[in-house]
Amino acid sequence: MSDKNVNANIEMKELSFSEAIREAMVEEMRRDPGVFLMGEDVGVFGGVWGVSHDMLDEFGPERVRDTPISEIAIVGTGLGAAMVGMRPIVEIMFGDFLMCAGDQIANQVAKARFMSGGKADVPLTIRVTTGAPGSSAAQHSQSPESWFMNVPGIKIVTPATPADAKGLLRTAIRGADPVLFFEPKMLYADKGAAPDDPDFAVPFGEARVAREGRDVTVIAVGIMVKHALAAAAQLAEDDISVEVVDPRTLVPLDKKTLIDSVAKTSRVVVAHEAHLRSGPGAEIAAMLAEEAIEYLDGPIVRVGAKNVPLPYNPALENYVLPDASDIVRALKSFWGKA
Amino acid sequence: MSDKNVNANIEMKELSFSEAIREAMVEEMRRDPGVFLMGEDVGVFGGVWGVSHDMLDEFGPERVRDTPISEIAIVGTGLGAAMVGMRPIVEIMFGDFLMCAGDQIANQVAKARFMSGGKADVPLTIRVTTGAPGSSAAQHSQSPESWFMNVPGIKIVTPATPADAKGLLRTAIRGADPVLFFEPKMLYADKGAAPDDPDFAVPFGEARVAREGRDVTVIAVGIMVKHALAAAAQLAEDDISVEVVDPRTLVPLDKKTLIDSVAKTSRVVVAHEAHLRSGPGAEIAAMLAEEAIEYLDGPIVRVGAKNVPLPYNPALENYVLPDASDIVRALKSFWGKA
Amino acid sequence: MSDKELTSYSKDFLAELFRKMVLVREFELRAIEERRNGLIPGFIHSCVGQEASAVGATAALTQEDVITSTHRGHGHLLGKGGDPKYMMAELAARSTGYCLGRGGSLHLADFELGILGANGIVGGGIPIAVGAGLAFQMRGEKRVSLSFFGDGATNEGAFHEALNLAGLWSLPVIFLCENNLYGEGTPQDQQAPIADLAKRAESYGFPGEIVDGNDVLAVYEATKAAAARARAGEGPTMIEAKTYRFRGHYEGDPQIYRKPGEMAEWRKRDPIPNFRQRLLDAGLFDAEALDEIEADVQADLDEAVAFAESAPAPKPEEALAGVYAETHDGLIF
Amino acid sequence: MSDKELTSYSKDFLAELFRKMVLVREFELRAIEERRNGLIPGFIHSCVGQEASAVGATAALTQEDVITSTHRGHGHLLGKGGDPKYMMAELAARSTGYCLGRGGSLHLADFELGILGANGIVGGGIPIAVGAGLAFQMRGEKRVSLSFFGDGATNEGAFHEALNLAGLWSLPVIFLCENNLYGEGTPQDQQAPIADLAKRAESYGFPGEIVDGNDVLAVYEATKAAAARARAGEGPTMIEAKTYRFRGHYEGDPQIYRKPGEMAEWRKRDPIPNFRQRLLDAGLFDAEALDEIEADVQADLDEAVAFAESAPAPKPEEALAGVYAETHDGLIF
Ligand SMILES: Cc1ncc(C[n+]2csc(CCOP(=O)(O)OP(=O)(O)O)c2C)c(N)n1
Ligand SMILES: Cc1ncc(C[n+]2csc(CCOP(=O)(O)OP(=O)(O)O)c2C)c(N)n1
Ligand SMILES: [Mg+2]
Ligand SMILES: [Mg+2]
Repeated sequence: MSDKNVNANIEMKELSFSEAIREAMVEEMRRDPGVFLMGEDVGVFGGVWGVSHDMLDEFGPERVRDTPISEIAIVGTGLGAAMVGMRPIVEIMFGDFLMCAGDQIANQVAKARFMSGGKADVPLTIRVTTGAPGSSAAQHSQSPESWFMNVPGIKIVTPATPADAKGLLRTAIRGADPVLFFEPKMLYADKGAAPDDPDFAVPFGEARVAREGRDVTVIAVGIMVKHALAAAAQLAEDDISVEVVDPRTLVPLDKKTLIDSVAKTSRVVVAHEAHLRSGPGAEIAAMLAEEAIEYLDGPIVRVGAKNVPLPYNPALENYVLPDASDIVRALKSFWGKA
Repeated sequence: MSDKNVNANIEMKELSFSEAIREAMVEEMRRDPGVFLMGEDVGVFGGVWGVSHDMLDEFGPERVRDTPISEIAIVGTGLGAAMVGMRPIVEIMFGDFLMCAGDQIANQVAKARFMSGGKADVPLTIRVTTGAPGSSAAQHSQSPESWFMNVPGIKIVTPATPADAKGLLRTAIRGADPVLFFEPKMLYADKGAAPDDPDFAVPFGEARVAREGRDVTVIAVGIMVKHALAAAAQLAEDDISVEVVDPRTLVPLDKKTLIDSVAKTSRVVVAHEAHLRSGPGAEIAAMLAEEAIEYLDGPIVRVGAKNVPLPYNPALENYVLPDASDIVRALKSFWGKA
Repeated sequence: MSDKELTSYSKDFLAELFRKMVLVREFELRAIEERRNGLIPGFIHSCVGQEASAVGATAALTQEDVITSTHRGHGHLLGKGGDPKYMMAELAARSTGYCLGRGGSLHLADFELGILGANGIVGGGIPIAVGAGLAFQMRGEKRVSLSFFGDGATNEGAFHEALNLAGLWSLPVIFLCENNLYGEGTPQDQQAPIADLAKRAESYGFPGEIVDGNDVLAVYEATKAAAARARAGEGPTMIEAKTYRFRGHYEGDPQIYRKPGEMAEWRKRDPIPNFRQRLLDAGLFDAEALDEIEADVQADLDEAVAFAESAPAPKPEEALAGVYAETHDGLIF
Repeated sequence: MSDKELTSYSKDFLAELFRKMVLVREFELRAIEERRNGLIPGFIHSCVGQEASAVGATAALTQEDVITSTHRGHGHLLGKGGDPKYMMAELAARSTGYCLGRGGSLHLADFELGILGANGIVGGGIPIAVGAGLAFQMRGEKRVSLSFFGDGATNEGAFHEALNLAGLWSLPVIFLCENNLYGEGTPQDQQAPIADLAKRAESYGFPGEIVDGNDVLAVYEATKAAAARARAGEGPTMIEAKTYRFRGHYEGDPQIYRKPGEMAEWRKRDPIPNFRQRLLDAGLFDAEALDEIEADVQADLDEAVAFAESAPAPKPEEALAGVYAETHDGLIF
């Protein structure tokens, strides 16, 4: 399934994660006048992470809108505009600030379609940065991918590569459902190849096997895909063959690809940067414990941030955050080598 | 562990879940001038569910404060008052509205102690009603127990009986940590016995075995304890012995009692009224899949609301919500009788 | 308002205002009755007493304009052209209702009529209305977005952020605050330190105006002027309609919180008999004509109730439909 | 303010204002330097240029009074008596810092000094300050709570709800808005449709006052009057201090958003040299005396940096401490 969307005839182009997101936005804005970007400092400043740099020049202040510091209004007006036919992309600068707009997301955006008997289209994309950029402490470092997973009605997307960032963002923008789109800050500079096709899109609900393996599966979310691949390379030296699966979207979740992998390897580690308790891995592990337990040859091991607010001190922060070595340790635990 | 806190010499008193909560508040307010209650319509109206009826008469408008419709301010001022030595109890009328104050809860209340190097005491109790009262639709029926479980720093309490409601609320009020205290609306009228002791308190982190059993464990949260007991009674007729465990607090979670029960029965169902995806059961199931998988003789089955906003129509609502029959079905599935 | 002014309106228009106010009042009373009869399963927050603001404001809008409404929204919907049949069917939780029985009173919506939804969250609809106004401005459409909300809602963060943004961007939005002096059981003067909430508009750089919320023409005129400003690109207006609700916050509310004498005073200002009297006094209608309108409304409501009663109940499994546009082969549920 | 007025203050007081402003400025510059040197791992939002509002406002408070601060909070903390040693150690992420190295610049707090915390969430501290004020009122204490925040924060829902509650309950709270004309890279006039944010206080039934935020005595006097009102039970005050930040939003900010000429204009109004000149002009101090104060500050900062440098780094496992008062035998982690 991993390469299903990459046609061999399509030319590839090298670009960074950040450029991939920008390109998806720019291409869709060129194509559809209903698409626009709105958020704090997305215009003149080009986004605090530079993702929307120079978009103001091309599209002007009508379509690249700097907003006041008003997260409720940012999300709520995005919803209203979407309901009358626009396709807004709104940006929440740090995932940590999502809860400022929590009610609009959970009670309005996610439920508008259902409450209206399926009638409201809500083509709203909420772009959110996620993850710890280092010594940014407890309110600028969180990975809130699971915060709205309990709320039916909103799709949750967690790209891990430039190609997926571009292809998934396009699907989000063109879709008719609201999407929370999580961009790991620490991946922005990472480069990769993506199809150079203005219609390239990655469908929701199709996990990607990022590396095939035999002995153990790592289901990794967002930036942890990178760490999982590093861990897999390390275990290859011990002749342990690790399969790395990237769900790409948490809602909808491609259970089949996850279960198939576990059925093959019979061992699984679930990894994300979010805190362990009730992080995205809780749902993934619970799903596997319900639907794939017969394939399992050992515990479902989770790797994630310890259940402590993110500390400012780098040593403490490293201790709290997961990385490749934590995945290595979790993987080796299956062979008693932890 | 179930009766650990109920001393045989202490007289018991019959009271409703709602009265139990009221009594805990009243007794603590008599005892400690720092305790006060604040929320929308808690005073003159006595709370929309009547829980704080007549408290205004006893304590006056200084200590039973009707607030504007301002959830951010309700929680945020509760925090500020707690930081300078008060012990506020604040009420959020419906759990659905928690996200209106989402940032104060997740970024301020939960993190104040840690961010200050452990120095801030935050003796703040946030009382929240939870659960579907029937045909109240998508914004007045949710069970948001898991919405803040991913956020370290706040304790999450889910009483299921009048005695626990009283004893856990006392612990919350007297404690130095912030607490989200979930009160199932549909339990308010239920009666039960509680120790008639002004210091009766139920510690956090001690699950209660609500019914002992041999063959299968139901871990049930909040109102589902009642349904689980009904299901257990039903299965007893088929000679299946069901153990019902009530975690009482989701944070901290008494893993040991849960694991011990599963070790004994080797089968487990996790039940809550919250939506299934990333509900409290996701964390409980994931914990068991990590720490108790070797005891398990079958999948970890979750019972909860389907992943659909709560519908207004009663038939649809019943279809979405879990009840005793869903637990029965889940339990029987272990013996192929579902 | 003098009778001379009354004659400056067309008879049809005045009759329509009267009919709609009667429709709103009688719809509410019928819904309350049908709730008692068991046809309606959920709570009802009736707007009895507040018909003039609902009808007056919506009368100033076109079908292309949009509104967001509240938990007390039946009047707003009927004003905007909502069909009592589909509304009653929705209250009765039928699949012929506006929301296929999934939303109920709190979530009534009809996008074709520009009704973006009632709302169960106090203040929740205000930013949504601003977003619609933003879309209209961006697309160069001369449409207006109007948000209804109560006095209590003006203390929510959503109110503040939404009005600020609308003022900043000069959006074509009307903020219509129905100040009925209470939010549930708490009087307005215990919710905010100012009584004239229209004043809050000054914080957002646009005008705020107070009108007699029980005078349908006063509300109509104020809204018409605000809509004209909005269409002319002059930005938002806040209108505070001073009014009163005659029934409980919800049906069943013991209403222990009312100030003595207050209800009797406001009863004298009941928008419907007063407007009826004005129409009679001005000699524009005779009593029979108005009686006939009232009878027509009753007939419409009989039809609405019959429509609701006869509608099939939705099948339980239908609950899974309509959460998303695409359900991805059931991966989501 | 005339020199005659200047002489109505005690020399010690004026010297202290001068010393604190210099301390704030030099602390910021030193912190920036130490960040470049690698001692400080995290971001710094310096308040260079805004020393007068921080120092003037806190000078009007007692130690029993409390403040909430912001991401740009070093000046507020130093004003309220924060010790540069513990602050520098915190910025350096050491266990001798105010927050044991866990909070950093964004979360600096000292409850003994009444500093309830800086804040990483714009507007997040405002309701907290109101809560402290509520406690003081309930306990009959004559203490005041002051919340610092920026112009950008006045567009957050938290601002609105907090001010409304404080006004409603006449709480002893001072809302001190440092309007530095920008929120990150977005000018204030693109964030709100009004320039004088103090006006917003009218929505909440209490006075809002504008002061020259670069005049330490003007800010002091306004805050003193507001504190007196608060202590007298007369409720809150909002003070808008018009000021300007001389450096980037954070260190490293390219500052492409500045309007031409603006910086040069504001440089002329630099609060520190201007106040120094006034002290000299009034003949109250000679240059040597002021130089000496400046040298003392440098010595304090040398000590602070040395203290930070020499402090032990916390052990990684310490991250697990201090999340809760009770950890329930590790059940929580
Ligand atoms: C965010 C939120 N908080 C609280 C409530 C509960 N609630 C429903 S209606 C209401 C009163 C609303 O008062 P107002 O805005 O004046 O409208 P009115 O009911 O008077 O029409 C309250 C508190 C809610 N639905 N949403
Ligand atoms: C809720 C929230 N939204 C956005 C941010 C990002 N942010 C940090 S500082 C800032 C600008 C704040 O402007 P202002 O209140 O004027 O304070 P100043 O930086 O000018 O001192 C922004 C947008 C944040 N920290 N919190
Ligand atoms: Mg009202
Ligand atoms: Mg600013």
